Amino acid sequence: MLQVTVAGLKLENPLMLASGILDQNGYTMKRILESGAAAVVTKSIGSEPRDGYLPPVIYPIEGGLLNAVGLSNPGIDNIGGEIKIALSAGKPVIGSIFGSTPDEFLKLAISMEEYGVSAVELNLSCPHVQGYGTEVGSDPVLVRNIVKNLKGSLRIPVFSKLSPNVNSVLEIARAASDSDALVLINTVKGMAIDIVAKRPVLSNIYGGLSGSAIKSVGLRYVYEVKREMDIDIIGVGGIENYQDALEYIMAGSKALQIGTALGKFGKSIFYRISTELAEYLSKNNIRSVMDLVGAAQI
Amino acid sequence: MLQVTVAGLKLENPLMLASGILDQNGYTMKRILESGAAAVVTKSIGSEPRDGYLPPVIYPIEGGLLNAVGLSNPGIDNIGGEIKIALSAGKPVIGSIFGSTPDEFLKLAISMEEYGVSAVELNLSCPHVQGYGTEVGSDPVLVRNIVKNLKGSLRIPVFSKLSPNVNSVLEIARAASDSDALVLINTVKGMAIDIVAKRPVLSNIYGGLSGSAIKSVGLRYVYEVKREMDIDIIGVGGIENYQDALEYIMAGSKALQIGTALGKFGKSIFYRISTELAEYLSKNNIRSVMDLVGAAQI
Amino acid sequence: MINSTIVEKIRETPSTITFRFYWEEKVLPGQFIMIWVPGYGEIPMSLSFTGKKKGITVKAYGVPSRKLQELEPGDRIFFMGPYGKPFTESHGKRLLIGSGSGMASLLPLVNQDSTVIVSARNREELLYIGKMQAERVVTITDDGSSGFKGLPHEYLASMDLSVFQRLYVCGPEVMMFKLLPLLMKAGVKAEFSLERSMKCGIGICDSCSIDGFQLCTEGPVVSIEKLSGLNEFGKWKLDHSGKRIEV
Amino acid sequence: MINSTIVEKIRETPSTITFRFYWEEKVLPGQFIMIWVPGYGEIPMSLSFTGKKKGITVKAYGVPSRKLQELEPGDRIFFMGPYGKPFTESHGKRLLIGSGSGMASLLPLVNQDSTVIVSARNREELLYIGKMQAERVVTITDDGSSGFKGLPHEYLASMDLSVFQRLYVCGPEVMMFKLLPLLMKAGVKAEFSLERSMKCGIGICDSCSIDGFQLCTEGPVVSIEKLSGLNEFGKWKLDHSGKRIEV
Ligand SMILES: Cc1cc2nc3c(=O)[nH]c(=O)nc-3n(C[C@H](O)[C@H](O)[C@H](O)COP(=O)(O)OP(=O)(O)OC[C@H]3O[C@@H](n4cnc5c(N)ncnc54)[C@H](O)[C@@H]3O)c2cc1C
Ligand SMILES: Cc1cc2nc3c(=O)[nH]c(=O)nc-3n(C[C@H](O)[C@H](O)[C@H](O)COP(=O)(O)OP(=O)(O)OC[C@H]3O[C@@H](n4cnc5c(N)ncnc54)[C@H](O)[C@@H]3O)c2cc1C
Ligand SMILES: Cc1cc2nc3c(=O)[nH]c(=O)nc-3n(C[C@H](O)[C@H](O)[C@H](O)COP(=O)(O)O)c2cc1C
Ligand SMILES: Cc1cc2nc3c(=O)[nH]c(=O)nc-3n(C[C@H](O)[C@H](O)[C@H](O)COP(=O)(O)O)c2cc1C
Ligand code: FES
Ligand code: FES
Repeated sequence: MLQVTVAGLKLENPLMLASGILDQNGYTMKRILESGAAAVVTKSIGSEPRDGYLPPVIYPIEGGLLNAVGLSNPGIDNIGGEIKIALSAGKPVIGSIFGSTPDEFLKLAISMEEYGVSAVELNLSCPHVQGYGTEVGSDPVLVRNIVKNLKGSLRIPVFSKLSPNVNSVLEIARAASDSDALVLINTVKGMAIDIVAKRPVLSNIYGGLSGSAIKSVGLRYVYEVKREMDIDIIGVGGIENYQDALEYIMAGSKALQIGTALGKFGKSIFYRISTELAEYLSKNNIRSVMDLVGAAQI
Repeated sequence: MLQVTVAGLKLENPLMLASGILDQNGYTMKRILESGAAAVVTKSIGSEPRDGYLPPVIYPIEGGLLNAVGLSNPGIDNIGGEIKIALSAGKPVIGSIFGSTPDEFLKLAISMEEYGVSAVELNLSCPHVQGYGTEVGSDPVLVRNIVKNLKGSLRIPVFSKLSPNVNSVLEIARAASDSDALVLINTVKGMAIDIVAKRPVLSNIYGGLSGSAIKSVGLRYVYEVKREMDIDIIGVGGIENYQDALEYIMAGSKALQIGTALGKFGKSIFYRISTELAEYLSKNNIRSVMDLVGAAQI
Repeated sequence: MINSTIVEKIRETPSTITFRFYWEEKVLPGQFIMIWVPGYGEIPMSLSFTGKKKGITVKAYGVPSRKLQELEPGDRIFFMGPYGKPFTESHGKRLLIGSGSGMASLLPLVNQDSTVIVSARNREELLYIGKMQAERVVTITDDGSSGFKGLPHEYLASMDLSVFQRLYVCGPEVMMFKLLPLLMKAGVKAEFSLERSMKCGIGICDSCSIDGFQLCTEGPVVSIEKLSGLNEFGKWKLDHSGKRIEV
Repeated sequence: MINSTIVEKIRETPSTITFRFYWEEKVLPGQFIMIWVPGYGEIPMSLSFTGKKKGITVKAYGVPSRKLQELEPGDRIFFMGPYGKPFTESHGKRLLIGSGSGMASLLPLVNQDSTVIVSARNREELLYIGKMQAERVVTITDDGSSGFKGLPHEYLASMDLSVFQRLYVCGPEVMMFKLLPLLMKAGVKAEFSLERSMKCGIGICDSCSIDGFQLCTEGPVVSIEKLSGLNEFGKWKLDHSGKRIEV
């Protein structure tokens, strides 16, 4: 009833862990899979180890979080062990990667494939690191080349994760249309100032806004892209309960990712939402959650 | 202590009413001025009367509102009477206008000047009406021409209100740099779905997100533009209390606009925030609120 | 949106239908909800029943109200609310004056101490007649097909209003505008429920404003003292575009 | 951010300083705050005083802790919290074992029924000695400059632990790792306060995780039963980049 197939990938329920939240340590990913997530996406991994920015890198504000972690990651050569630990839970692990060029993305993706991930997710959307993320993901030609290059060389599916911080998400979505799925959305660029210290709180000044504050923005992108394109969509942004999940599904998402809500509700959120979704389906005599995908498209 | 001068305009305090909230009826604007707002901005006015979209046009969600009013307005020929009523409060009224071409903006602005407004605010940013707003405001060449054209022909100052729904706000801000002030930001495009009705709630499907959910986004634009440009900025987006006001001021705003918070707190919000700001200034021995403008720039 | 299932549909008059549905929320007489008719609009409606089993009484005007009337028991209605300030409760004898669908907001105030004046275009459009547990029910019709022929202010001119602790009035603005001088002169305590177009219900859109007051948050119930000070009452309102037009 | 004014600055040892400040919040022993040192970082600190007049005891390591130490009375400190699960309260005799700055989180547990083992590199670095209202205070130094020369687990080998209702341990991970088998064997009730790098305090960033548990929300206090089941304890942690390194 809760099973979905997205980008050819079978998931026991539509809920995955979003990249960057509780997913650098293999044991944590394993525990999240054991807590009911159908899959986890690793923290975005680059070619070299990066310490990221000086804390504060995460700051809670009304309705969500601001983060500028700065793509801290151990580098592709050091992540295999964590993925192995995570895979021991017996569920799909998705490898998130970030790079600057089609070649760099390809190298990272190939390593991920070797580590045994079920799909790669291209981070074309991190809003706060120069040379990566949105800077790459707002250039349609580059995006097209990155995706094409990968699709020719990988056996596993490719997800492209897009940024809301661009003029036209549709343009970028079209450029990434060779992907097996689009992941919508990454964080919205924002900032916070401490009025007593009289300075920005995040050491990077700007960060990405996540959490319920961006739910309506994420929904809008899912809906808009679904309306125009025939491609699998994974919705992400501010999902906290089964109602939010249903909104994203009815907008056009086949699967969902959850990040910030883990801070507020803990890891049991996966179990809670999938139980509630199952109850909703039985109560409404709906055979499969797949039947609701895009139901709100008018 | 609370007096500010923005774009050459003297205001008794930094707080104005934002365009589109409680500002189509002259008596309402008058009452808001009497409740402590230093100025009001009219609803955005176009060349012809427009009914706007079918309701629902405003929908409260967590952390804010979604709206797609659809630029309903009585047309420039019918707004003079309302402005006259508002002006009887003895405080500045700012005329917001929207058009498609430099000439249309100019005609509207000249009428506004004749009606006695203290400044015109160009709506280059409404996210949900085709042919206007963001569609105009994301074209740097058009923006430059609109502003140039006005600056040559008006005696009153020109504010340009920009959209966060563009690739690079800085590019548009630079295009609008002949303005006397920039107003940052308009609403962020979003949507909501009713999962029981299985359809978008707003009749226009998409709407603009306002309220506390977008505060961090507005702050970021104010900060970013202030950092790069030497121009007066009026901050708007999610201001609900004096702390929010200080964040915007320290980011670089000389004046502020308040919209959505009127629904939650009523018209007394102007009086409350200006009283609290005054208390803050005395307590911290700060002579003028102007001394704090941009204080958080590092 | 809040939603509930319609459990009962009652035809009141040729143009008016009452829907009943369960909703736990505490609502007071005079408050209203904004009903969403998906695909056709959103319209304000008073609660004509304010117990746990709530009710609205809908008159057919334009498209949204007509579409609303098409709903059947088992269908869902969608709404937000409750909104607005209620009528002030009072003890002792009360006089209710309701014209047309205006009776809907007064129905929850009807009790055994009430005298109710129900007015309508004609006999068939009189609302709730014979269903009210009131001390006295008076009917007024434009065409004289039932009761007094004329308008409420004409009928009231001959009444002794001093026996009533409080008067409650709801109906077309012209009707209330004509009534106001008479009630002012009589020096009675009275409250009026006003109507303006409403697009938000939460004091944001300005479409319901009268003299700078938002009827959705500061009304729709307005005291006689306040009403008598309003410049726009009975004279001006804004149309959907915001253009000033005569009431 | 929460902020408060430093009202007192006390040099405890050559490397360690206590700051006192008022903060109304109810905080329990073992809980911590994230201190923002504007421009220099953000670091977790246990509350060494948990009454209304709170306190932290800061040891100088890298840049943020050094910059923090430069603050003076009258300056503001910025922080968030409190975070984490506290130590379990207990009645009767308790044994506290604190090494280095680890004593900071144990200080609020000290009472007249406590035996306190304070260990440090040398005599000068022993924390709070002579200030504690404890039944007994034992000192241990690496160099023997005060008390027992050696490490806590060596000293404890000769102690009768059965007299204590509960043990509380905080110090470097290697110290606690060496202590664990001995305490397991003794079969005592014990709690350990663990340390990992922390970037959020709210269970989001994964930098503080050990075996899938987030120390910021599910710790930092961990029971002996739980600790003995952890694969990573005493062996592995992730560096700032997330790279797995030996503890
Ligand atoms: C507080 C209050 C309580 C009321 N209680 C009742 C009651 O109990 N029973 C009853 O029968 N009536 C009641 N009414 C009146 C009722 O709301 C109107 O009769 C109803 O809105 C008319 O519906 P309609 O089908 O004619 O819709 P229309 O008049 O066509 O429009 C309905 C709404 O849609 C909007 N709208 C329509 N077209 C446009 C457009 N092109 N652009 C922008 N906006 C548009 C308007 O804002 C209007 O409010 C009440 C009104 C108020 C203010
Ligand atoms: C729960 C808990 C309680 C503690 N209580 C106390 C106490 O009471 N007293 C005490 O003295 N110590 C305490 N500590 C230890 C204390 O937090 C560390 O000693 C302190 O963080 C070290 O500070 P530092 O100056 O060496 O900073 P660093 O080690 O240089 O860094 C401090 C923090 O900044 C981050 N960081 C630094 N550089 C980078 C970079 N390049 N990229 C990404 N991140 C970076 C790290 O996440 C680290 O947490 C406690 C630790 C924990 C976990
Ligand atoms: C602390 C933090 C770190 C993140 N790191 C990454 C990342 O490395 N790669 C990525 O693609 N997205 C990253 N994101 C974005 C999330 O995956 C997700 O798109 C976003 O937070 C919206 O979902 P949410 O509201 O459920 O958190 C991060 C988000 C947060 C809060
Ligand atoms: C109901 C509504 C209508 C609006 N109409 C306009 C408008 O006509 N012109 C305009 O420039 N901005 C309009 N806005 C945007 C506001 O002026 C403001 O930029 C935005 O709401 C953010 O501020 P806030 O969070 O304080 O509401 C509207 C906002 C709302 C909520
Ligand atoms: S209905 Fe919008 S202000 Fe009253
Ligand atoms: S400090 Fe971030 S998860 Fe614990």
